[in-house]
Amino acid sequence: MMWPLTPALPLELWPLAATPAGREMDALFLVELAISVFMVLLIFGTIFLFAIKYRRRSPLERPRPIRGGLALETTWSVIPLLVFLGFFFWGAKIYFANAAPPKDAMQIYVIGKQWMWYVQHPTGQREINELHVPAGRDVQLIITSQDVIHSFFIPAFRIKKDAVPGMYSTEWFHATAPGSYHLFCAQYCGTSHSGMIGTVVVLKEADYQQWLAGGRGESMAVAGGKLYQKYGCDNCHGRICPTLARLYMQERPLSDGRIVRADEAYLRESILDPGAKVIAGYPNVMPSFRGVLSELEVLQLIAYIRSLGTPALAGEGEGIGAGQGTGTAAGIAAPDARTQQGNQNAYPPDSNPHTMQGERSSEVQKREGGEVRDKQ
Amino acid sequence: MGASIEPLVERTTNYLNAEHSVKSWLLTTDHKRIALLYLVSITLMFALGGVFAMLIRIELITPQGDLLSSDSYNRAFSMHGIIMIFFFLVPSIPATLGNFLVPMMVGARDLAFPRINLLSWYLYITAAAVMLYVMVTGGVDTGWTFYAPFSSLFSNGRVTLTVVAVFIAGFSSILTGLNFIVTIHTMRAPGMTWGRLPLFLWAHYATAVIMVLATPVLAIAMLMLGLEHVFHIGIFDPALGGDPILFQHLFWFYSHPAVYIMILPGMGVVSELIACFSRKRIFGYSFVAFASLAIAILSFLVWGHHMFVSGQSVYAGLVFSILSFLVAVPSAIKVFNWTATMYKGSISFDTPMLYALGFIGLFTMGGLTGVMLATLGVDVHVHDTYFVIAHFHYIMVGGAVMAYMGGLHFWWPKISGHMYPEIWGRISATIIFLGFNLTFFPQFIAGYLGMPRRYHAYPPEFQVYNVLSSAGASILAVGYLMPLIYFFWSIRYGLRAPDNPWAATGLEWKTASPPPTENFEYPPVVLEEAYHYSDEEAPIA
Amino acid sequence: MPEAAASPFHSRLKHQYETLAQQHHADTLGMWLFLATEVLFFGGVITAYVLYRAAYSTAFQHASLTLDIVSGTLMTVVLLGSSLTMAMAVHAAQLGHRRALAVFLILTIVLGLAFLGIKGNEYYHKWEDHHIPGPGFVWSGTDGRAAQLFLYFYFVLTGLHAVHMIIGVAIMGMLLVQTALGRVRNYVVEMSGLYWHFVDIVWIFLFPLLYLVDRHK
Amino acid sequence: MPSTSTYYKIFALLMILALATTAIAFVDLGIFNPIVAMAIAVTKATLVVLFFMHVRYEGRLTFVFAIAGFCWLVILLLLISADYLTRGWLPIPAAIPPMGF
Repeated sequence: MMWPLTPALPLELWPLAATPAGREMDALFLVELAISVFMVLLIFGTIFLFAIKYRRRSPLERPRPIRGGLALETTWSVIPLLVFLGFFFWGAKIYFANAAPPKDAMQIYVIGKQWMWYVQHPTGQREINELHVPAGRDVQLIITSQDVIHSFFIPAFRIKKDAVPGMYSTEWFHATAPGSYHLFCAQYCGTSHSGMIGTVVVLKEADYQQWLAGGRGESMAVAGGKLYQKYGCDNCHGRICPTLARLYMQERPLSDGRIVRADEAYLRESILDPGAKVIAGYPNVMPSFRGVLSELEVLQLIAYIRSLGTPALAGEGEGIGAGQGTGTAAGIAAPDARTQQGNQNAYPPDSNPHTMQGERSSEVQKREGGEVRDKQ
Repeated sequence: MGASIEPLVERTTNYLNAEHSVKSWLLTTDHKRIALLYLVSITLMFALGGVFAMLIRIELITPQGDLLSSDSYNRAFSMHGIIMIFFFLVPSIPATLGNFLVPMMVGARDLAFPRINLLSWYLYITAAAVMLYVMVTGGVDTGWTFYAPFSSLFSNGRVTLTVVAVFIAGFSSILTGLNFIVTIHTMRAPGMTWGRLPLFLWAHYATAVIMVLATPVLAIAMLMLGLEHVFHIGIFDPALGGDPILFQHLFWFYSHPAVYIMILPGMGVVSELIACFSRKRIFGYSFVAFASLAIAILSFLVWGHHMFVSGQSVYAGLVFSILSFLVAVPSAIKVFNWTATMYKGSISFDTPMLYALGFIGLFTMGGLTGVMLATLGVDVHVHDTYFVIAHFHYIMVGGAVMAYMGGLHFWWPKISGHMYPEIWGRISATIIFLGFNLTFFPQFIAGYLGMPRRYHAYPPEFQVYNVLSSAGASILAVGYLMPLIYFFWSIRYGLRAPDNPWAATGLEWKTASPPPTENFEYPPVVLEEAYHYSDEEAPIA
Repeated sequence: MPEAAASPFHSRLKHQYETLAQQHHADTLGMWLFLATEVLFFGGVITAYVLYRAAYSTAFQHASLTLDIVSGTLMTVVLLGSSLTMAMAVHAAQLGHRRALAVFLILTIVLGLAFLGIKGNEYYHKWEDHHIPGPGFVWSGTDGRAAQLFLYFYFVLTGLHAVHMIIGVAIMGMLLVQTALGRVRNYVVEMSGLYWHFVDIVWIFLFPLLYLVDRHK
Repeated sequence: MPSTSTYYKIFALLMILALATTAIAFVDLGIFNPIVAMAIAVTKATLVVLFFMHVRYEGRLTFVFAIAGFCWLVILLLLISADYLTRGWLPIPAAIPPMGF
């Protein structure tokens, strides 16, 4: 295995931080480190001092007992507690900034599979164990797994998120320094866990455009459209089944009276487990595609449905966020979570500009064909 | 004249020489003999876990995976973790020193349920036998954390039997804890009020609470994991609508408190050692005692800090993070009080005290790095890296094992009736302290640089730290072998131990070394508080 | 304990205790602690069940309807009855009424076996309906996946409970033999009683959790 | 020590509650159906614990031991719900929790 990495210092003590968020995390860590070193020196120093000063000089010594005092005990309980609270708030701030990607971040899909990382750009590029991203832009990774739990870890960006089967988790970064960085799987995933590594390449905008122009596959939406044809979905959808046009993010009543919003979660569930939530007035006739479609193909189908548009803006709030407390939790949670929740603007009608670009170059098919699935 | 000295040597029958048959050992209900049975069995398991640790360290000297295949390496670290956690650390201090000392310290003839105590050892042995069978028939490659769906549906190791072994070991632990709680509640000698209990007992009481209330959740999680592995139906498989993260919740509901099962008894031991070798009452006795209980209770509320990047809700992350900071406070209180106990004391540096001082230092470092790990933003980076490995080895090895070794030296005269060679004790304690730091400190740096845990091969820039670590591990191994040798040596050649070689307080020192079968010739009565090293009145600070 | 002294089955003082009261206190506390671990043992599965029921509420309701509420209620009644006979058995042991003790133990065993019989019948019907989770699982409704989860919980929870019942019946059998031989100790009856009542309490929770999911719909 | 008539009274009460819980399950109380069912179950369990299991006649310590398991179960339930209940709160584009409500 090649390790195409950084200038090999003989003894590296501090890892490079290639993102502003990473540098802020470093700052917090350094503050904690400084306080910890101070505490360790204090404790070691005191023990050392006492050990020498009060060493036993005669076997008959019987020192006077000293009782603890409430004031002293309170002092050394409360001061650490306050320091810890400081750590907590600072750490929580970084954590929440880390958890919520900016709305306009470019979205890249990452699928973990024993034992490789499969990366799909919305514009069609596919990579294995490599991730090319532009410097100076917000990039959101949408991460899932085809088999066991993996963890997508880029030390230089100070980010890590588990890839959990059946779940789309997310992490994001804003890389500023072009270069190559390690990519690790951090969650133990079986035999070649330590081989599930790769490289994140941060390119200058111009280089990135050049890279984009290189090996481009068909866009996710186009690939999804092909799957839609291949599996004959249009035999039913639009006829006896609900039409998919402008379905994404629509609110629809279910046969049991509940209302469901056709977000990614619902679309995914309806592809893999169609009977679970059937829209009112339609028969439950769709077969399950679990085991038929790979995780990648599910993503492509969702991208296709997203490319068919969203309903007209209807900014009505709804209930999910309504019960949310505005105490400490929401206070730290970046910009008013509740408004966003009810606000369809989080998903502007054509939320994915890359989709359209990609359709122009559907001829590239040579890297096509679900590498992810083949190895099953 | 020579004839009159003779009876002094074998002056009474004690628990060791009361009976000699194999049956008298294997069917004994004497808590002291059961403690020795445990001592022998956990030492064997410790050696076994140590062998796996050496395999890991030798493999990691070079960045390439050259010594072991990746499957063998995965089995090596899984077996290391499972054996060290479930078969060494969890029973270590409670089942040996705790078993030996809890009844003596409360002034009782035995634990409340002697036969259940023996059953607990047999369960342990059964579990260990199953684990050994797993080892010789191919091992298991799940890691000690058994995360679903890898363990349940993808692993090709002997998951089922391992799960059975952990399940049985869990019940052994439950029975030990149950025995301690009931004994401390009901069997205290006249005058032994709660305010006079040695801190060793407070710590064991807190430990027992965790053992009794957390372990069953591990048992049921293991059971459901086993069902999923055997029948391929279960509740952690996302393809069946399950949530793999639920397994992590149930697992850590036990396994985080379990960390305190390992460290709390160590804190109890250190409280005894610091008091004895400073000849001082523990500073802030009641704060240290209640800190143990606070830790036991808070330890149940923090498990989610193992799951900050797992996909758990970020709001749950907030809750678990702040609670994790809270549990650090009682630990800090203990460290400060131990240090303050030495103030104006009469400090001697016998081997147990060296271990106790090492404990305070290493536990402080482990605890402070634990605070960093509880910090949400920082944990995202260092989670599942060698930083975490270093952190918990500072707590488990630097803390729990140091305390265990210290306690073993301190009570060895009482247990065996012989003194260990003091000079060798000090040498080995120093070697262990140095070897430990050389082994694990470099791992903090490697971890922050980003080296993930459980890696069979790694990028070459981490090699420096791994070589240092492996070098340290070999020193550590020498340090651990020395006590093993001189303890055996002392049984035959060591000086006869007096009843109270350290001039310590505590009921266990008021009886013979080794003690008679029912501990005391006359039922003891307690008239003074713990650590009554001086008759002078203590001024109120 | 005054009643201990009054009974012909009073306990012997074991060597580690000073008094019978101390011994009785220790036994009681030990048994209750054991039951506390049992609460968390069942609690782990029940927690998982509650989470899945909230996530798949409709499917769990549909699947719950396939359980036979008549046999469920009957089992509840039978088990509560056995708790009464068990309490009476403990009472008889404390008073030293050997014949009454034997009668109540037999009644408890009979009711326990009746419970297990009804349970077995239920399992048999599940098997006939292909409602056993696994490859042979057949579901006519829409959400087979979640229904299978419900039935998984049904079998794990009631299965664990049934294992506890079988152990309980075995303990009662042993007590009966000891009673017949005149060697029974009343504290053993008491402790076994605590265990039996606990198993009853588990069922008190399992019944509404499994059988009564939105029955009205 | 309770008398036998106490046992019979408690048993009668348990029977009434057992039949009541089945009957109430068929009445639509909306969100209160599970709450009422659990409340009745807790009542029944309490009766068994206090009378059949003699906790009412034992010391306070037995009482503490008897409820300890339930308290810890509540801890487990509460803190696990802290995860599941809040999984959808933070709006993250395209994120899907595996299970949340």
